[in-house]
Formats: sequence, structure tokens, C-alpha cells
Amino acid sequence: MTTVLDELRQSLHGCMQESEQVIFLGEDVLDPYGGAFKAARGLSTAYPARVITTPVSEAGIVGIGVGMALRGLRPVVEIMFGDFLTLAADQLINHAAKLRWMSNDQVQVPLVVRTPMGGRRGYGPTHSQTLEKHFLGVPGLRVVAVCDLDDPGGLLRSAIMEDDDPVLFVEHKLLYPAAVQSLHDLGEFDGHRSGTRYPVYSIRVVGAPNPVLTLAAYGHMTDLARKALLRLAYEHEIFGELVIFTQLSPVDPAPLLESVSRTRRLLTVEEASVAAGWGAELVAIAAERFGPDLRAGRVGARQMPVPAAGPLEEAVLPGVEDILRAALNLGVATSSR
Amino acid sequence: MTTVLDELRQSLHGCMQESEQVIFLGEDVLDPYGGAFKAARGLSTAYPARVITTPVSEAGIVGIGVGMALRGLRPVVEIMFGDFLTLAADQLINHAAKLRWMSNDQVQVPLVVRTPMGGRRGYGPTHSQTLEKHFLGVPGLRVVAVCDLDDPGGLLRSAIMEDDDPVLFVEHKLLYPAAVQSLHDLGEFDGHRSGTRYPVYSIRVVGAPNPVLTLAAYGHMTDLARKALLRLAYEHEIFGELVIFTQLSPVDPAPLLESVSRTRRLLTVEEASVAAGWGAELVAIAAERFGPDLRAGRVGARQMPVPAAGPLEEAVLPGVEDILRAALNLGVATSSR
Amino acid sequence: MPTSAADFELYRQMQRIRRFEETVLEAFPRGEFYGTTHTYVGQEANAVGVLSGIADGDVVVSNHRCHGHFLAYGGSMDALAAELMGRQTGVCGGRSGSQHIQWKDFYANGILGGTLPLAVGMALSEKRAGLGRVVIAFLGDGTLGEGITYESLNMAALWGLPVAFILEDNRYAQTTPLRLNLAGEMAGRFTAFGIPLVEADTTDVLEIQAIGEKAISHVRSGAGPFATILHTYRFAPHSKGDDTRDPAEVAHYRERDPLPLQGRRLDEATRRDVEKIVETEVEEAFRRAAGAPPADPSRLTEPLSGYA
Amino acid sequence: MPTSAADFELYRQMQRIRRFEETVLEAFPRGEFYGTTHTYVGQEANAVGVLSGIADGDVVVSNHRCHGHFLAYGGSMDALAAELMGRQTGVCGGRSGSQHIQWKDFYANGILGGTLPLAVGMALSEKRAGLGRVVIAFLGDGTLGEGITYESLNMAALWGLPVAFILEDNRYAQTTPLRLNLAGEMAGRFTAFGIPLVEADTTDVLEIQAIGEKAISHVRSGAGPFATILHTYRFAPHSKGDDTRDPAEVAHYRERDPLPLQGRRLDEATRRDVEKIVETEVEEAFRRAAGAPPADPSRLTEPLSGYA
Ligand SMILES: Cc1ncc(C[n+]2csc(CCOP(=O)(O)OP(=O)(O)O)c2C)c(N)n1
Ligand SMILES: Cc1ncc(C[n+]2csc(CCOP(=O)(O)OP(=O)(O)O)c2C)c(N)n1
Ligand SMILES: [Mg+2]
Ligand SMILES: [Mg+2]
Repeated sequence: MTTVLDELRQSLHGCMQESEQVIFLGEDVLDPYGGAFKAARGLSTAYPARVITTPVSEAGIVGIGVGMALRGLRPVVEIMFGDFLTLAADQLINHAAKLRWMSNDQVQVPLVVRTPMGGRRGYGPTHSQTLEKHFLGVPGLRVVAVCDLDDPGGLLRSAIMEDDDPVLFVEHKLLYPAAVQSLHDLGEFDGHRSGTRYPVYSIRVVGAPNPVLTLAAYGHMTDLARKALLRLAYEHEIFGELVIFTQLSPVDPAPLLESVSRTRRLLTVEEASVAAGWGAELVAIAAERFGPDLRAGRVGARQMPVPAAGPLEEAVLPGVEDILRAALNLGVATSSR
Repeated sequence: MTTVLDELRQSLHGCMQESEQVIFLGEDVLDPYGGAFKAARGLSTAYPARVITTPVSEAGIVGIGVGMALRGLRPVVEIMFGDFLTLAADQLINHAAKLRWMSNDQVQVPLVVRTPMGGRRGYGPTHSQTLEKHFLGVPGLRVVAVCDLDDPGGLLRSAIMEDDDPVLFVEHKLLYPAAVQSLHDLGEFDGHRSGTRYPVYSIRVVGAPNPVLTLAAYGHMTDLARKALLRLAYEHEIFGELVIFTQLSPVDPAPLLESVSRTRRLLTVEEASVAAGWGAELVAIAAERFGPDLRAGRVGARQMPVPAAGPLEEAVLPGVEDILRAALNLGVATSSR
Repeated sequence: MPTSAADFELYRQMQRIRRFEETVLEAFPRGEFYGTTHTYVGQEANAVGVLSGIADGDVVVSNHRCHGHFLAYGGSMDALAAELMGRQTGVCGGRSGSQHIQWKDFYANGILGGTLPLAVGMALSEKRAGLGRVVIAFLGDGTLGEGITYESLNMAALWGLPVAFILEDNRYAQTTPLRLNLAGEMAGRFTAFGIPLVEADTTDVLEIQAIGEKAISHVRSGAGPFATILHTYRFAPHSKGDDTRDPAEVAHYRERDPLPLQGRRLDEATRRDVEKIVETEVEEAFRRAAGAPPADPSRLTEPLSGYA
Repeated sequence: MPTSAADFELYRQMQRIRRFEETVLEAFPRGEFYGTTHTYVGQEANAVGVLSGIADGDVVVSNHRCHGHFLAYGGSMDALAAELMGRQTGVCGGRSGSQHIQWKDFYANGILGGTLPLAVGMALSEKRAGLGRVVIAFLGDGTLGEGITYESLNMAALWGLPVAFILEDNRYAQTTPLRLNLAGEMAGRFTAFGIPLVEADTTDVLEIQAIGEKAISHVRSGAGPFATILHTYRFAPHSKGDDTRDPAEVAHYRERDPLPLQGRRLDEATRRDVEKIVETEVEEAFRRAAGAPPADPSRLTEPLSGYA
């Protein structure tokens, strides 16, 4: 079994090998530790001159990444917990994202900032958040989230090697130990890939009739959404299509609209609270397009910080049951065979 | 004529007078300067011991405000340009917003962070932004925006004196010199107020038939939306209702849904690019509720930084024409008398 | 020589922290806890020494490594154990977990450095209130990497605020040794802002107590902020299993263990008594916590007091 | 004594900045510009002195007060005037305006302090590239308030990077005098990180040139970062009409105007020539800018290179 973490780690090795321009920096990233979530394990041993452990200076190291990128390197900055991105918000929004455009396209900023997000590890309110929603919609900043499907390493490689703009690359903590799922071997599902650099996947239950519902999700939530898809099919005879995004911002409307054009029902699933989040953007895009022919819903966390205690955390974060309930609330008629 | 700036300034004076607990701090806020946009003019002369000019430390001063609030004061922190809120993002999101809830409601954080936002002053990409969208949906943080209607000073007073939770209080730069409009004396419009602490206003053209379109806006955009409302009525015989929010987050769905339940058409207007912004949340709320009986659209800036040069800035930021075009695109039938 | 009450109490406090933390570390792998933790084993003399000098109403600002500070502050061991175990009876009802403890005038948070401007703001409030209260703010060596630390030092000094910064230099930030994190001199980080300081490389709680008293009396006198740099060492991993330090180095510092150092000031029988009392207290605390009801989702409140 | 070519050139450079900025200040109230600006009047000797020592490919990191740095760097006066006037021919096609100039190896930005980690990152790149290039980073006294400044100093020193920090202390941040912003000593803010420095209170471009050469040769030699603290003064308001300083104080510093100081080193006729040449150059620059096409919205590009 290959895990998402294995793939990301191998991808980092591959990029370092592929190009001398790739520099990796972050807090506590040296071997034998290799970073708090071990994505860098082995990297400093293999490339001692290009792996830099840094002081605890999140804003500073993102800014240093921007500076390196301006001078032609391809830096990869690890932020230990996504919760600390708040400290680098100015560097991302006012520097990384703007420099290329503001210079009249004279320079570019091929920077990748990687960070783990998400809860269900009991780390408490400042180490469990899903904060990427606050970085969506920044002109000039791409937000990408890995999931357990297809080619997590390739996704990271695209961001590092092929993207000349800054990318915030989000990795949900629960994905690290998850097995990578091949699109051609999804067991109960058929999978399909579209798009190129940052693909969109669509997933249906094998042999199911035409879907009557579009679920949209990313990251770790794709796992919960798959479970919900199965239960909807088997327990309720409601057949859905799950559209999985890897690029969260800017949202490419085409694959979303394509699916919703067939189902006219959209349910978005995210781990953050839905307020002003990723799902809102998707629903708004769909509503603008399909107007009076759309039913829509959003699933996310309760509008609260993420508590530390297990039972509280479970109550606050969205689960499979929440997805099911919301899907049934959408008033989906049983699919007709 | 009383301007919005006059009212905000008087409100600050009033709050300082009303309570010794109110402390004002920010960069360059002492007289005779009184802050970059002059909201504090006269304040340090009247209350020298409670007006503190600070070093250029946006994160630090917001954190100091949090600390003071924890100890029972009611601090008001001015951030000179809203563009610099990125520097205080951690203090707002990981400290101010969480402390009350995280402590199991043992403490509270009655902090107000005031800041000017917005463009059309030619200040260029780092001094013209509308960044509040990145602070929407934070559990525990209220975002409020002033407009030129009714009682701007009262709105600020509510945030300072009556709200025991942290408030990000947004003031569009173009509002400062704008005349305050009394709800009872809106000339071509009838105005109506609902809600209490952070009101919602609804506005219609005097004598117009039942509205067939809901426009939703806040801040300076309410001015452009009013102009659009008139032109829609006079040039196109399309009669709309403009719903103006002062509390941007969390969004109170009731007044939005009330209006949309009548019109089934929603057009949101904001100065930032619409991607993952305030309008997305409103459209999503309406779409969730009205499903297959809603037409929706969003108006905002082009998805670009705000350029410095006048013609570029004008091309990037949304104008009255953009609102008109979007409204007409919603496929609104001429209102029936 | 009979044991002095002061020596007894200092030892008891340190022993409480030591045994509490050791119990946490033992219990973690058994799955009795959830999440993560950062223990204070080895640094006990700092919290106990410094906080023995605070008065009622003084504010303590702590960080991710807060259990020792909390217990020395006078926080309930029962409530701390319950918080770590996610019980309704926890300090914060299970919401905060290990890193975000809040009780009375004690505030901890898991964002490094982010607590320091709060400490400065609280010191500003206390200076205005004029009740002679002071703020004690703990930070680690690694936290000298965060910019907000310097914004805080500057304003504390500029405005002459009653805040004592207690820098606990345990020579590592997580796995990173000081030399890979810190350019120049540690003391300069305070003197650059005109903040006077005392620096000591000791695990003797009596020495630290004296330093703490000096710091607290300085800030309480209205003379502005003061810093202490306490060079120390943690014996346990940064959080749970993540120790990459040379075991010989750990062993070397273990020789300066603050507990036996202070323990030797007690007569043998008294020391044993203390250890027994503490053993029982810690056992009871975890037993009671284990028996307490789990945190109850139905008690979750909204994070804002209302829409309007 | 005939005027040396070096003296001539230094004076010419300073005069170009002076007359450019004065023209901006005159023209602003007439509505010929849009937005805001921060002029360099009074500080010319710093940019001209320091940047006379850079080599091709060296990087200059500037801030909101960037016109002087840009002209001394060798930036086109025509393009700068056009940028301020929002013309298509502006340095950044009208997108950046006064504060965000980017051209060749010159980078400015309007977020105080935010440019400093970029400077450190660029120095890291240049150190790796091994071409002997260095980074010159300007900052103002007020920017010592920002935490990111210290994160940057720490990493620059820790990694021994070729970056020279040029602190221009003009005694004010906007309207706030140093004493209300800064605790302790300015020099300590660098020495705390082990960064050597030279401090000077002078408006003599020759002295500043010598200091700049020292700084640049230090960083170019691979000896790590270096700082210079140049105490100076601005004669004009912070941006446009916002001057709250005592006019007597401004007048006092005007006596140390760097231009006459250097002008006296030129023989009278040469000095007049320089002034005439510059006058024409500045007039032409603004005339050409005024005649250039306004920035063209149809040339706006997407901020990302593509969706996928
Ligand atoms: C802003 C922020 N960055 C990074 C971390 C992750 N982290 C937790 S503890 C730690 C090391 C802290 O070192 P130090 O300040 O010396 O305290 P110590 O753990 O040694 O007591 C790090 C990097 C964090 N909690 N907050
Ligand atoms: C992050 C940030 N905060 C505040 C400002 C507003 N501002 C612009 S210039 C200035 C004063 C800067 O002082 P200093 O660094 O001494 O430079 P000077 O203007 O004196 O050259 C301030 C506060 C800003 N541009 N960026
Ligand atoms: Mg440490
Ligand atoms: Mg200055």
C-alpha cells in the first residue's frame, strides 16, 4: 500500500532530483525528524544543501520563499500546521499573489507553500482548523488541495515544477496515512479524470443509473462523501455523482456546471464551517448559471472553533450522517432506472 | 451636512466620554493629525490618557487590544489601511475570535478593530483593497461595515459599547466625506430599518410597485446600488428592493430571505472580486432556501489586484453600469403595475 | 536541620508537576488521552520558582508547554487532568485541551508568540487599573523566531508596562537546537529594547525564586518590563515520541535534575512523605478525571453572544 | 580646483531626485497625479551615496519612499513620471503607482517591513548562485515597529547572507517621532542578531558613499549581513499635505541640506550646468509622461497564468 504521505514525500524527492532550482524550507524539517508530519523525511539526507530548517518565523519563511522565487528558484515552504498560515497571510496576499501582476508581468513567483490542515486528531482549537477558506478568491493566488485519489505526488509536482505562480498546497492530516486510490481500481466506484494540471475527478457507484445529485468535495472530505454516496445508493436508491476538486481557487466552473447541468442538484461538502467558504462559491456559481432550476445545499462544520475533546470535536466537524441528512433534505427523488 | 466621518468621530468622542473603559489606539492617531483618515481628530486632546499612538506594529496592537479586552477594557484599535489586516490575521482569527469560546465562556473579548477599506483613491494595489471577505465566516468574529445611511455613529457605538465580542468594523474610504442620509429623508427612496444592534435597511424607489428583484449590498456599494436602483426603475421599468447589511458576518439570513421570498431574484454587489466573497454566501443562503425558484447573480471587481492608474482602477472595480448589466442579465421581466 | 516550610512547599510543587507530567507521558500510549501534549519534565524549577512570587490577581501568560505553569499558578490538578482527558469537568470543559488552558488570571495558547502582545495589553490594563498587579509571560527560546515577540517587547518597554518576560531556554525548539534558530545573543533580544534582564543557567529552584522575586519586584515597582533568561532543559520529548536529541546529552542534563537538588534540602523522611502525598494526589486526579463524564456536546454554545 | 567627475555625478544624481520630487509635490495639487506619493526630498544623499557602490545584477529592495532609490539605481525618470501619472509607458504600465515599482533588479512595495524577508530570500538565492551579487534593502525607522523586520534580520544573520540593511532614520514615521515609536537603542536592533553596523549622522554624500562601500564590500565578501544606520531628515511632508512637524525643526535640518553641501564641491559654472541639465531632464520627463497614452484597460492580464 502506498499512502498519500509516501507519494508526497517521493514527489518532493523527485522534484529535488529533477531540478537544482527546488529548495525546501520549513520548521523542524531536517532528518531524522523530517517535519512534524514527516513529509520531508529523507530529504535533508539526500539533498543537504537544499533543505533548510528555519527558525519559528512563519511570515518570514514565506517571504523568503517569495524572494527566492523572484530570483528564479522554485522554493517549497512547509508551514507546520495550516493554523499558522494566519501569520503568513500578508506575505501570501500582499506579496506572493500580487508581485507578478503588479510588476506588469515582469517577474513571476513560482512558490509553493505546503501545509497540513484539518481536525479529528484532537489537537484543539489552534491546531485543527481548516483555514483555506480565508485564502480563497485572492487574485493571483492558487489554492490546491490534495486528496487520496489517483496521483497525489503528481499534483504536488505540478505545483512545484510546472506552475509559475504561487500555490497554497493544502494537505489534510488524515490523508497522510490514507492509501492512495487508483482511479481504475476504486472497487465500488467508477472514476473519471478531467483537466490537466490540477485535475477534477468524478466518481459514481459502479453500474448506477444516471445521477440525480452532484456532491462536490475536496481533500479528506472526499472520503466521507464517497461513503455517503454508497449509502445514498444502497439505503435510499439515490444515485449521485461526486465531483472532486483539487484546485479550490480560482474555481474552474466548467466541470461543476457540467455535472450540475445533468443533476440540477448540488451538495457541497467541506470540513470548515460553510459560512463564506468554498461551498458558498460553488453554490453561487451554480445558482448564477442554472437559476430557477437548481436545488443546493452545503455541509460543513458547526460555526465554532474546533474543540479538543473527542466527543466535542466529533459533534462540531461534519460527518457522513450530516452529508446523508443534507442530501435527503435536498428533496431528491429516488433515481429512476 | 454631517458626513460619515463626522459621525464616526463624534461617536468615538461619545464612547470615550461615556466610559472610562474605552481606550483608543492606533498608528499616528494623535492630534493634530488624528489618524490617516482623521477619525480620531480631537480625541487625544480631549482624552490624552486614553488615546495611544503606537509603533507600526499591526499584529502587536491588535493583540494588545485583545489583552486589554480580556481584562475588562473596551479597546478600539485603528488599523490605518484595511490592507494591513493581513498582518493582524493571526491575532483576529486565532486569538480574538477564539478566546471566549475556547475558555468555555470564562472570558470575553469586547474589542473593536476599525479600518478603512476600498479603492477609487488611486492608492494602488496594497492600499485599495476590500479584504474583509477573507475575514468572513470566522467563528467568534463579527464583521460589521458602515454605510452612509441612518446612524453610522450609532453603529460604531454598538460595536464599542454594547458588543462583548470582537468586531472587525469596516469603513470604506469613500464614505468618510459622504453625507449621512436620514432614512426618513431619502428623496427618491423609501427606507426601512430592521434588526437592532447592527441593522438591515431596505430601500425602494418612492411609489414603485412591488419589487421583482433584490439587490444586496453594504458599505460604499450601497451608493452605487441606489443609483442602479433608480436607473433600473426609470430606464427599464424594473423595480427592485435594495437590502443593505451592516453585519457582514455572520450573515443573518432572515432579512435576506424575507426579501428574496418576494422577488425570487437576488443580485449581490460588493467591491471585492466576487470569488469566495460576501455575495457568494448570500447567494448560497438564498439558493439553499429557495432552490428551484431563484435567479441569482453577483457583481464585484474583476479578479485582479487593484491597479493604481485611474483608468485601470475604474476598469477593475465594479460600477453602476456593471450592476445594471447584471440586473438585466438576471432576466427580470418588467414589473407589472 | 529540620526541613523549612518553604523548602517543603517548593519541593512539593515541583514534585506535583513532575509526577503529573510523567503520568501523562505514561498514559498517552495507552490511548487514555486524545490529541497532543507538551510536558514540563525537567523545567519544574522555573515555574515553581518564579510563580512562588506572584500575588493574587497577578496575571500569568503561558504557552503550549503550560501544565507546569498552570499547576504552579495554583490551578486544579483535577481539572487539568480532566481537560487532557476531554471531560466535562476539565478546566475549559474539554474545549481547550492541553494547550489552551484558561482559568482565573491564567491564559495559555498554542500559537507561539501570539500570547505576548496579549500579555502586554493586559499589563497596560493593569497599569491603568493601578492595583499593583503585574503580568508574568513565559516564552521559549524558539519563540524568539516570531516577529510578534519583538513588537511586544518594544511596546512593553516604550510604555513602561508591568510585565516580566520569563524566557525558558531549554536549548531546543521542538527538534531544532538553538544554534540553528538563533543568530547573535539571546540577551541582546531584550536589551535592544532597553529591557533589563537577569540571565541564569541553573536548575536550583531557590536561585530561580530569587531571580523571579527580583523580576516581579522590578515590574511591580513601576520601573517597566523586566526579562529573565533561564537556561534549562527538558528531559522528555518535545511532545510525545519525538525525541531526536542525543541520549548522552539528555543524560548529562539529567544530572542537574531540579528535583533531587531541592529534595536534598528536605530531610529524608519528609521528602518521602512529600512524594507519597503527591503520588496519591496525582493518582486521584487522574482517577477522578477518568471517572468524570465526557465533555458533553449538548453544552456547546455559540461563539458569539448573538446576531444582533 | 576643477570639479571631479565623481563629484559631478553625485551632485547630478541628487539633483535629479530633488527636482523630480519637487515637481511631483508641485504638480500634485494641480490634480496631475492620482493617488498618493512619498517623496525623498532631503534624503537624497542616502540613495545616491549607497547605490553608487552597487554593481550590475545587485538587487535593490525599496519601500514606499522609493523614487529616490529608483532613480539612484538607474531607473528611467521618464518611466517613473509616467507611472505616477498612470500612463501606459509607466515602469509597471500604471498598475503599481508610486509605491510598488519593479524594474530589473529593483523591487519596491507599500507594505512596511514586508519587503525584508523578500530581500533575505533574494540574498539566499544570490548566495547560492555564487555570482557575487548582493542585496541592498532600505528600511525606515518606523519599520523597526514591524515584527517581520526581526524575523528577517535573524535569518539573514543565521545563514550569513549577502544583504546590506540600510536604515534611513528620518526621525519620524509618518507623523510619529521616534521617541513615541522606539524603545531602547536603534543599533541594538541589529547587534542583537550579531549583525555588524555603522551608524552615521550625516548628509554628506561622500561620507555616505564610503559607508555604503564598506557595507557592500562586507556583504560581497561573504561575511554575512551588514547594517548601516543613516540619521537623516525629510524636508517635505510624509506624503502630500500632512506635515505636523515644527517648522523651526524642519528649518534647522534644512541647514544640513545634502545638495548645497555637495554642490559646493563643484565649481560654480559646472554646478549651474548640472542644474540646467537636470531641469531640462525633469521637465522633459514629465512632459513626455503627460503626452503618453493613459494606461490601457485592454492590456490588463489575468493575475494567474491559467486555470490548469
Ligand atoms: C506560531 C507557531 N509556530 C509553530 C508552532 C509549532 N511548535 C509548537 S512548540 C514549537 C517549539 C517551540 O520552541 P520553544 O519556544 O523553545 O518552546 P519549547 O517547546 O522548547 O518549550 C513549535 C515550533 C506553534 N505552536 N506555533
Ligand atoms: C504595514 C504597514 N503599516 C503602515 C503603513 C502606513 N505607513 C506608510 S509610511 C509609514 C511610516 C513609515 O515610517 P518609516 O519606516 O520611518 O519610513 P519613512 O516614511 O519615514 O521614510 C506608515 C506608518 C504601511 N504602509 N504599511
Ligand atoms: Mg525551547
Ligand atoms: Mg522614518
